[in-house]
Amino acid sequence: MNEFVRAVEAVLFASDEPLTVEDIAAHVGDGDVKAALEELAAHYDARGIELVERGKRWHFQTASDLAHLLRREREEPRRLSRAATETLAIIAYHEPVSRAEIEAIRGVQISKGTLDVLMEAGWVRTGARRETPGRPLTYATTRGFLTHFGLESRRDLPGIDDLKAAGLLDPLDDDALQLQLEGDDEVETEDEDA
Amino acid sequence: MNEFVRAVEAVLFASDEPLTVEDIAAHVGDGDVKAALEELAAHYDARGIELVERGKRWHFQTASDLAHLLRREREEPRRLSRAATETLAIIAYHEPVSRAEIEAIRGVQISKGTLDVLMEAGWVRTGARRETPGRPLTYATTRGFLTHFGLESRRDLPGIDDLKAAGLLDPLDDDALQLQLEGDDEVETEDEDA
Amino acid sequence: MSELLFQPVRDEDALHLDIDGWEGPLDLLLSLARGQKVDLAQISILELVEQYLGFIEDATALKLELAADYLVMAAWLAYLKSCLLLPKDPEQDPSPEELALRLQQRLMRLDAMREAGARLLASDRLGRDVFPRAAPEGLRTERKAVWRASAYDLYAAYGQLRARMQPAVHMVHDRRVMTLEDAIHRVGQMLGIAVEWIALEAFLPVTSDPAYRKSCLASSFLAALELARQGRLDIEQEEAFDEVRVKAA
Repeated sequence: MNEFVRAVEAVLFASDEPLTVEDIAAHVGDGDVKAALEELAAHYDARGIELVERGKRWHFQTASDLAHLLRREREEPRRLSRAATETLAIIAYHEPVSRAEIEAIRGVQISKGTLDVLMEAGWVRTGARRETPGRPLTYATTRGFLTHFGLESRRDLPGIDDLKAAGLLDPLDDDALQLQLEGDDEVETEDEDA
Repeated sequence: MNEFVRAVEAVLFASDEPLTVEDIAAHVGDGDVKAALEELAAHYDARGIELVERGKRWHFQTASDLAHLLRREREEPRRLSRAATETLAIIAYHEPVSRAEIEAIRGVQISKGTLDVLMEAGWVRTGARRETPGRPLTYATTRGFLTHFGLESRRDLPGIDDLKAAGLLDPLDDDALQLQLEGDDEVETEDEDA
Repeated sequence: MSELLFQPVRDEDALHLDIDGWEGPLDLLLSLARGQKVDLAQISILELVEQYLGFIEDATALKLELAADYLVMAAWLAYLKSCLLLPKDPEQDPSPEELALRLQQRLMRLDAMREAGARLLASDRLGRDVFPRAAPEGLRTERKAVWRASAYDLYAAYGQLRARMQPAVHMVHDRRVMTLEDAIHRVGQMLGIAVEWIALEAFLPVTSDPAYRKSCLASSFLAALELARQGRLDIEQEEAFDEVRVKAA
């Protein structure tokens, strides 16, 4: 086995967090880290351990089909409410997305704790403010989100291409935000938290 | 790859402590755990990861010959403190010189850290012990010292007359006086030179 | 937060209602649409509107307290229903069909996100289905100091040390003074002209150096005292700080 590939394998194995190609290079020195990663990923393809890329960072993890052998007693690391699950999905599929837009899709206001829970879990972060009236803050997912849910990138979100093709991820136009009768301002409360 | 061996591999990988054959069997169920362990140990024999047995417990670890990769050094330029510069100068002009002699010339004690810094920088080494009571260790400069300061040999150090001509023997400035007054608090703190 | 607030209901009435409530009118609409058991794209909006209005009616009959937005939605749907049923008005913008389509789109969007959320939660989640190495050695980055010092620093430091090591020698600068011997000689020689009382200061040499003049004055005064002791001159001073005068004895 190639010494360089061995070195990359050792560094990834020893790391307590996913590593970028640059992180790895800083430890193993000159060499084609990408090629080494590909070789390793192929080698581990059908083993009990696999090498995966999540948000441009690489780490080893156990093969998913062996979950039943390994699952810990405490099942869910975090049980998400329906509101939190939908909010997370909306942020992931629409990011960057403002709170008003999340509320428009769900048809209800977001209660205070919902975004907090997602941010505390390390899955959601605040993004740039949108350059529209009120300059609302936007929300987006984190690298931790990709790592936790096993996604190489946002392009791997289940069904995202179909949803996009169906126009279901298009930005909401003002009309959609104003579905209710003209003048029913009290329903759309997004300005309150802008 | 054998499903049973895969399972053993995953269980070992995900465990936070070394496992006995019985521990492993409790996770993976019926099968020849020992044979699986042997197969895995052979597979990982020359890789970046190795499977080792210690006191009847098995665990994966980074290949021991690659341990140096796990530690990465980042270089940080730091300016030598005044105390260290003076000590280095005394050693250069008077070598071999004992610590007591350095202190006699400087008029103040030197902290342990000062000599450590000079040795860490690779400019000073310990020399022979002096054959006087207490057999004190002596210090001398290294080849690295000559290289760093652009000297062919110690004979190239400017003499007293040269220093005088360059105005470097002028009476003490206030800083130097201050240094003398502070005298004993010759502690080489990190921040001092930051 | 918009939600249905249910008052206690009898069991037979609860059959009509989902006791868990909905997260807002859109959520309720989606549940009703799902009840049509067709693809949301094929949903009958008119039927959906009927269902919603029926639900609101039931709730009102049961004296359920409905949040305001449910009633707002009901009013809007009633309006939409009338538009859809009435003869078309080509002037109306947006058209009732367009409004219906938007409602359908909104339901599909919410439905898509609901499904996506469920799929996310069911994915192979790190720490639940797949596991990282539990006891990694960890990678360390150590800072290594690279010491900097220039040759100048080194020589300057040694120069200052040497300067410090020089034994302290106190040199007094040369100062022009008139020694006592000189003064006695000079005053003695000049006595020949002092047949009358004459100010001692007249004996002093001309100089622009005030320090030298002071030295001359002090030495000449001492010389005058010495010469007076030898009986070679007389000294007088009329009062304190007045002029000192001398005359050959």
